[in-house]
Amino acid sequence: MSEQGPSTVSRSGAAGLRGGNSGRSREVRDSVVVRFAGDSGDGMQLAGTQFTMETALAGSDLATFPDYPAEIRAPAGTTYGVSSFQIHFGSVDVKTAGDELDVLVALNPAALKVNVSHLRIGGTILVDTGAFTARNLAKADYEVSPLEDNSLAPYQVIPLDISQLTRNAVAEFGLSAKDATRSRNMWALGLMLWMFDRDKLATVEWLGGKFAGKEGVGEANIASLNAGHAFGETVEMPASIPGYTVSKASLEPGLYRTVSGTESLAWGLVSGLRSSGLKKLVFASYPITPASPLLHTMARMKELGVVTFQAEDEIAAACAAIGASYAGSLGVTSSSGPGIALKTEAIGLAVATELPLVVVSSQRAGPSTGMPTKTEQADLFQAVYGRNSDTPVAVIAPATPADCFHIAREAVRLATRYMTPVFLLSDAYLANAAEPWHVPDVDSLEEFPVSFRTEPDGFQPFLRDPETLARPWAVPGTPGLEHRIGGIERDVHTGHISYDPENHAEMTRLRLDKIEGIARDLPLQGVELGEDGGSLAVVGWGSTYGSLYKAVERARTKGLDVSHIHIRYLSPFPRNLGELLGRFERVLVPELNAGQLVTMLRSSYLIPAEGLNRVAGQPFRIIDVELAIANAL
Amino acid sequence: MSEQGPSTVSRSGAAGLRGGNSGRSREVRDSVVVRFAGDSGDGMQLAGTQFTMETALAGSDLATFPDYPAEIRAPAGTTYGVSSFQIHFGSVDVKTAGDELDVLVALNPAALKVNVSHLRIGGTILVDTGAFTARNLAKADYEVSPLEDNSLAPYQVIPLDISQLTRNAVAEFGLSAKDATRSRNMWALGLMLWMFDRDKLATVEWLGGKFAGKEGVGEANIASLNAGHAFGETVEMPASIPGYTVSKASLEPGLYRTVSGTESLAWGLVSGLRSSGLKKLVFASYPITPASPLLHTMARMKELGVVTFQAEDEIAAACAAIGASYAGSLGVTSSSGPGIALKTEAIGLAVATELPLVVVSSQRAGPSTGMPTKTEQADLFQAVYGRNSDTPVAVIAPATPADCFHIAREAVRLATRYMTPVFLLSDAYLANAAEPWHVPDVDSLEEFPVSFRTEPDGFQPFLRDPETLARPWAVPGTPGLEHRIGGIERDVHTGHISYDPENHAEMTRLRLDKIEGIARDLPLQGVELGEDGGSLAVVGWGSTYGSLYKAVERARTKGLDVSHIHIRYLSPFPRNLGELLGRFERVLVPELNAGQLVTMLRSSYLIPAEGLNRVAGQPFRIIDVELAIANAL
Amino acid sequence: MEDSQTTALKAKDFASDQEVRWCPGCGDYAILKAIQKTLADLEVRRENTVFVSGIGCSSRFPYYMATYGFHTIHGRAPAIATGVKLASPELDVWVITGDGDGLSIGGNHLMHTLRRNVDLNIILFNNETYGLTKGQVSPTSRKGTLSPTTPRGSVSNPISPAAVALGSGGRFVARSIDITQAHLTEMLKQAHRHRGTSFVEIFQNCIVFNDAVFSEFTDRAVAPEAQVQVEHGKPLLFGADRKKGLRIIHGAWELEVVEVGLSGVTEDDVLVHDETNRTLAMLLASLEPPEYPMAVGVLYRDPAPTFDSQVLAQVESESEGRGLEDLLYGGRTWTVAG
Amino acid sequence: MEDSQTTALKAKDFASDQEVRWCPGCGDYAILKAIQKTLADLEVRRENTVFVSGIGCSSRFPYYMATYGFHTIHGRAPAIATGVKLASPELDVWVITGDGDGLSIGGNHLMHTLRRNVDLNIILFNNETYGLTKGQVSPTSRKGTLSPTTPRGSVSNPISPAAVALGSGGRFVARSIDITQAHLTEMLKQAHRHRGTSFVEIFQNCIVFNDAVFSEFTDRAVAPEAQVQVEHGKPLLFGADRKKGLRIIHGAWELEVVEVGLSGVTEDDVLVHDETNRTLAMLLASLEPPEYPMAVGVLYRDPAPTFDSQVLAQVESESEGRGLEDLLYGGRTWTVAG
Ligand SMILES: Cc1ncc(C[n+]2csc(CCOP(=O)(O)OP(=O)(O)O)c2C)c(N)n1
Ligand SMILES: Cc1ncc(C[n+]2csc(CCOP(=O)(O)OP(=O)(O)O)c2C)c(N)n1
Ligand code: SF4
Ligand code: SF4
Ligand SMILES: [Mg+2]
Ligand SMILES: [Mg+2]
Repeated sequence: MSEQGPSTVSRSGAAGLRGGNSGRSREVRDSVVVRFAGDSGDGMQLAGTQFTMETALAGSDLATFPDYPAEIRAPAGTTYGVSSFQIHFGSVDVKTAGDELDVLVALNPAALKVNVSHLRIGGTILVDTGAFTARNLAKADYEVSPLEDNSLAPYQVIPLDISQLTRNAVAEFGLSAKDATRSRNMWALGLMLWMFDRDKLATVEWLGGKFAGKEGVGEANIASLNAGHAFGETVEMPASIPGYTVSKASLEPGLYRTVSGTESLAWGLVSGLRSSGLKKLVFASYPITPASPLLHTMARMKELGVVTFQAEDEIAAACAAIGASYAGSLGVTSSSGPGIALKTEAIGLAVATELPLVVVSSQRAGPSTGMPTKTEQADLFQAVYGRNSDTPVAVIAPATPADCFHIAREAVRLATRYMTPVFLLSDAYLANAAEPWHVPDVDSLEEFPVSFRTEPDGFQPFLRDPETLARPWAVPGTPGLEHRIGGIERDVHTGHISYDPENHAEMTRLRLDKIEGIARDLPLQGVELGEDGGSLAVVGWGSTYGSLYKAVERARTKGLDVSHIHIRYLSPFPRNLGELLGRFERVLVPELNAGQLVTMLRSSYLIPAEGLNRVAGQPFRIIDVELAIANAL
Repeated sequence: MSEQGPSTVSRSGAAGLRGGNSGRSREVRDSVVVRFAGDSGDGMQLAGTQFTMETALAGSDLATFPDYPAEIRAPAGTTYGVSSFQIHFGSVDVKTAGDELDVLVALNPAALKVNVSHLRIGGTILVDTGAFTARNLAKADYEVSPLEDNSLAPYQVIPLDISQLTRNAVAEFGLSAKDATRSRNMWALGLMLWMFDRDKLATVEWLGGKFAGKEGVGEANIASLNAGHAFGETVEMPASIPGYTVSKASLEPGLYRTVSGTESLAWGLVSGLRSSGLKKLVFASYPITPASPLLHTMARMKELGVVTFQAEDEIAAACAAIGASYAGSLGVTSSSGPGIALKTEAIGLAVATELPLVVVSSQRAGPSTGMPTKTEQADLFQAVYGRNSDTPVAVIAPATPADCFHIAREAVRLATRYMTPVFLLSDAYLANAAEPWHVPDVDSLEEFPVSFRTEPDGFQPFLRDPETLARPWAVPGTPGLEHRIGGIERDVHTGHISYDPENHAEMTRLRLDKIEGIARDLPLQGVELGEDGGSLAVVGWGSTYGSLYKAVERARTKGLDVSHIHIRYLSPFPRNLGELLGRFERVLVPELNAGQLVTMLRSSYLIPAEGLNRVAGQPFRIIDVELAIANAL
Repeated sequence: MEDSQTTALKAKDFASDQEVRWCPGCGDYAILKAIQKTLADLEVRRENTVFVSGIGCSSRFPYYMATYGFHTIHGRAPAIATGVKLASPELDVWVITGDGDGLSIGGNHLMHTLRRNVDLNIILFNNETYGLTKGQVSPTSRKGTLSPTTPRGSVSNPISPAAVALGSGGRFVARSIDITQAHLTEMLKQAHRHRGTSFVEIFQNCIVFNDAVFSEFTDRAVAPEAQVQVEHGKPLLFGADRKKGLRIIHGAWELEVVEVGLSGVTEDDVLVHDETNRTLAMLLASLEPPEYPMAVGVLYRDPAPTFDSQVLAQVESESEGRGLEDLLYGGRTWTVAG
Repeated sequence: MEDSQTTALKAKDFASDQEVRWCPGCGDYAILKAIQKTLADLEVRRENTVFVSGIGCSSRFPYYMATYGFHTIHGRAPAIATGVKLASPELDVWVITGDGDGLSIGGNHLMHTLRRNVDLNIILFNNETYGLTKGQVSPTSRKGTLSPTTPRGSVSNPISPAAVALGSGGRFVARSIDITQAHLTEMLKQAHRHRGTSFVEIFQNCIVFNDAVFSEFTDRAVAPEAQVQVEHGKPLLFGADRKKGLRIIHGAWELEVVEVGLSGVTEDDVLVHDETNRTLAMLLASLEPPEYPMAVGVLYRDPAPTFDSQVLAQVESESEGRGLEDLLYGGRTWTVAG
């Protein structure tokens, strides 16, 4: 309904039967957006993840996005302590976590207060009346309870004392009232699973495992899950609240799993390592939000040839990665804006000495510390232009959580093939968002084996491969290839220090040509949706993919002549990009920054591209892009 | 002659008489380029500086450029140990140190080898045959002495045993042969002063002071200076080598001095400090070529309210400057490419907290360590785009050594008026080059007094001046204004931490508007030479001013329709720039980089500006630009 | 904004209007309380007091003070505070940092600030973890520590903040504990009184990511036996009945724990603390439970001229010197006649 | 490129084809000679030896060696070398740095590398100045030093490289002098033999910007009286006739110079060097002429497991673990039927 609006069907037996034994009717929905919201301590992320799992198993397409409070552990009951998990699932292909909520689960007043504005008119709210105590209302700055005044009139409210219902359900396990109430997230999950006709077996099984050993806790959670489900199943639900049916999405056959951008990025790096034939990946980093999860994930992949190094700062991390590449491993370093800023001098050294290096930049809202947990796309200039001197690097960006896998492999391929640093631009949204991923057959993935120089005869450290312009990778330990490299300008062949003006001019040109030459090695820029020419092209990059795609899709269903182009290769651009954009009358460039890609497109192709810029630390809402499209046409 | 070619005049009595008592004739020249070259130890910089002084006093316009060896103290006699000093002076206005040499003074074989290629055909070479020993020839990799083979045929060679002549001249002072020979730089200087009909009193006086106390040394130097001069005066000079007359330049009346870019930049900062009314300037830096001389100069200005701080690294230097500005002083930090890279995170903090900060970036050839002593203009992108997030700053660049004074004052004015970091882009050329400077009357300089906030009523740290959008400067120590600032996004008024999406959007916009708004406060972009519209605009920035001006001047004398536009304000651009450039059919942008300003002009104004890019660590030669102009028309 | 103060201020007058947002139960609350009390007791003026911090849970500190405050960037607070002092030496400048902020990314600035002896009060909250980024190991985390970045245990040797401060030439080095309010407040006062860089390490409990790492010597039950409170000129005695003491192992360069009364040990055998002896301070800083008690108090104090005072002395001594005119019009100039 | 080696190499075989470009008379030449000789004596293989340096005159060093060499960026050599070791622990990695490179901008990396105990040989050329940038003060420059940035004299207290290394937990800390070839070569060999971070401070004369700063104890004439060559297990004797010695001032934590034979002092009173005692090493590092002799030799040595070996042990211990497939296909997946 979030996208196509409701479409009730006759309460046919079939539909009725699918609704389980209750004999109650179910409305059919193409897609639904549900948000679980409560206090940081209420286990909303857990409930959300389980709902996601069951939904995936039920064959829906989906997209999820968690939202944590900025504070480590904010006081209970406060608005800034609210934690939520949003899932958008459906039979149609789902590309974003959704603009508007259809269902909001609010386990305390603060959760209601913070989230109700995102609920569509007519949407459903499940509240735990047991948590609407005077104290909690006060903490959320409610004068009167929203359940008593008329403020929730536009919505369908399901007020249930979930706390009490949970305690009843787990009475037998003799837990303290406090511990008993803990599992109310499972009660709410149970009800939601019933409401959307999802199974609960995987969750039951998982709970068993998770709390194994913890006396009674596992059972209690399972009991309250069942109770919540049963509550819907039985007639206890107000008839005004029907169950829903969201039929399977038509996903292409194969093995699937839900992945966050962080996971698929980590796996992509390791997969790239294998395809390169290199033995070891040295991942050197320094913790920073939202980049840390990647470091944590890599730290658990030691058995795949990954060595992680938590350095004393970002400079040391970048330097250690460079040292590792110099010694023949794949050096990778990862950070976010302020930390990337610190790495720029070292990256300049990698450009000068022409060593492979993957730099993962997880963008967040800035400037300076900014809003560390919020997403933004404003570090493109930093990646492309942010160094002293003419210091070109390759810059690429994944479009979706699953896409991170492929783009991470590309980063490894380009860094090793061209002996150059490669920036991979992720962001806070991609890092945390998740979606189903069609797991590839790893053996069928393209290989791009690296060959170290070993032959002493005719070896010169800067004698280049005529095709790629890459210099040979001569690794310490190789007899007969002893040589010196450094940051002072190098002779175009021997690599010895050279202050010769013409040599410097030539080296500068070669460094630029090498990076520009990568374009020959890149897929041509395609069109995601629509024709490859016409009235309007909506051109984006990075994590805005879903919103842009959906906005263009909707505009096209309204008959507008608009296409979606999404750029994954930002430096160099795909070689047909200018010509492709030239076939559109207008070019609109939505970005979560003040206008960076649009600036690059204007200078590169002299086209009057216009920006649609939103810098609020949040993803685009589909509707905003949709409106901009309408205005542009 | 370097610019207009020779123009011999009849040996009229008058001219003859001006030539002093020798009765020899003198040829008239509009302008001449002389280079003193020798070993690092030979005192060429000293001879050059004195020649410059006498030339200035004689009323010529001039431009000088020293060239030191990269190594600290290279072994004597080697080609990479050669030190030289070039001066271009004339009656016409002189804007560069000159493309070609008219006269080369070579005190050893290495100096000849390195420099002869810069001499114009027919030019004059003064060599000290006494230094052309087998050993020195070998050190310079000469098989046979260039004085014996025919290799110097295209030039007029004056072979003199200056070493011996010097020893003779100073015999009376009883110095060791070694010490005696030391003053041959003064002998050569004496001869040059005679050759160009310069006085030598100032030098005599200065030598007296310099070596005061040093028994005999001062006298010896004066004696050899006189000897060299007398040598020309008397008939001992081969008649084929006439003296020259370079008549006065028509400089506007006033007090003059020769200044290097480093000096006038330092004085401009201090003058700006005074005009701002601030008490103290805290100059925090870390040594790096070619930025160190500015730090050294500032360290000698304590009595003018300057506190210098040599920090442990560039990050600490930038941070100390920010801390000083926070506390109500003018914070200035200075470095070069790699060091500026390290400062970028801190500069982001200054943008976020909106504190005044002047960042002097002395550009050098890169990437990475590059060629530290060589000049380049490739750090424009770094200044404009080189930070994470949307983090706008003001960027300005002086065009000539003397211009540094004015631009440094502008940096102070803009930083304090708009509460923002201001980048001042200098380079290795500007730092070392010198030219005559019409010293202004410091009291007549525009004042731009700063006013600190003191009134507690209605004080909000981020409540802005409606005109400039600057926030108030509320300095610790002020009662009632206690407040907190930081790098986390701030509420648009109170400055308290705010994660509100719309607040972030508004603050981002305000930060951009504030910087863009500076354009209203800038002079309109003028045209240096030529009409304000037509076939071709040659658009430059920074230290290329002289070469571009001269190239356009020459092209125009050839009747070509070309104008020279030189941009001092690079971010924001002057508000009429786009419209001005729009009036030209073609725009050529010569830069000592791979194309940075040209990229900014293309994206800003969508004009097909073309680059003329030379990245060789050297200034443009006028002729190169001249040819590019010819090709463009 | 707080209004300019008229009468003497109470601790609460140093609290800003901002809601304190550390995790419930975090040791930072106690430190905040202690510092607010200290400032009140010292009767300092809010407008002359500045708190400069880096990034971390600990570095959120300035937002909660009603003084001037600057929450800067990770690890750089000492450098920024140095700039503040060069601009306004009369200000009372406190630096708040953490074990990650001050010793990992910021270690070099800390070292050089101490070596220069800039007149700052540097308070390092040591919780042996990166709290704000959710519990990775820090330079003070012990070997074997399990964390998101060290799932199989940290292999690096930790450094001791106090030892680093001493090694960098720090001239006031003290230690205290978040929960010992009286002692902590006293240490803060002494730090404030000292001219030059005063360095105070505070053992702070991160209840969420590193709960009870210090319980070995902070738990009320064991504290008397597991802590030795050092005081200049007083014997290094500890224990509930103050019968335990530290004695020099003669000839060697080590300390041993002795029981006064046992095997002929008298109080005179117990070493007397000399806060001006850096070698002793180093040894005390290196003592660790269970073998030794943890040393708290002023380990070292030996004032010397401050960096800021010396720098500004050079400036003032010249201030009657040349003016801008002398500079521009003086030296080698010439005049072009009109 | 040099050809792979077959027979034993001589010192000259470790010299690259590049012309050495330090100032004539620079102490760096002697150090270059000593290192080339050391490598020859140790019979190491060129291809397994890597020199990593930062920026400075000293850091030009790698260009003059016929081994692998990486001239990196200012202050970061230890971090880059750490990466080299994590990639190839079998390589023999030397870090060449200066007092500015290693202690000013690079101080933090040096400290953390030492604390981690990465298996590197770090050689710091201490000339108490920034040579390459023309003579500004460095962190080791003494108070009062006149330089382009301190025209009225430096006001900062210097730090001692050896002391910093010890304070950072370094487990091999030695000292030598550019002109004492035999001693220097010996120290380099010992450093090479030690597993973990070996730190060697070399007093190096910058003839151009800081000539003779060390003459007080390096001049041939005074050397015997002004230097004490420490050796484990040997008494700390010095002086031309080895009649001077260092003795503990009992009870205190200090050393005094005594004359053996005078006023009843016997050799037994002279302290015997114990290179495993960090406190003693600290004291020795802090001795300075004229009052005391300058201590050279191995001040401290106490090996421990290296960072690289421990990190890689964790990796290997898991290497028989899951493959990429297990990761991708394992866990919570589902299948969409065709
Ligand atoms: C340049 C930079 N790198 C990394 C970070 C992320 N970061 C913020 S706080 C922190 C560590 C804080 O640890 P500590 O100083 O001990 O403070 P605590 O939270 O433990 O009080 C890190 C790594 C950052 N904000 N900026
Ligand atoms: C980031 C950066 N900052 C500053 C410099 C300039 N710089 C080069 S070497 C050096 C100091 C070298 O001193 P030291 O390490 O003692 O070496 P020395 O020349 O004395 O042997 C400095 C400041 C640089 N190259 N890079
Ligand atoms: S994470 Fe730890 S240090 Fe940070 S606020 Fe919470 S308890 Fe305190
Ligand atoms: S400047 Fe000093 S350190 Fe550098 S090469 Fe010359 S003498 Fe050696
Ligand atoms: Mg901490
Ligand atoms: Mg040095």
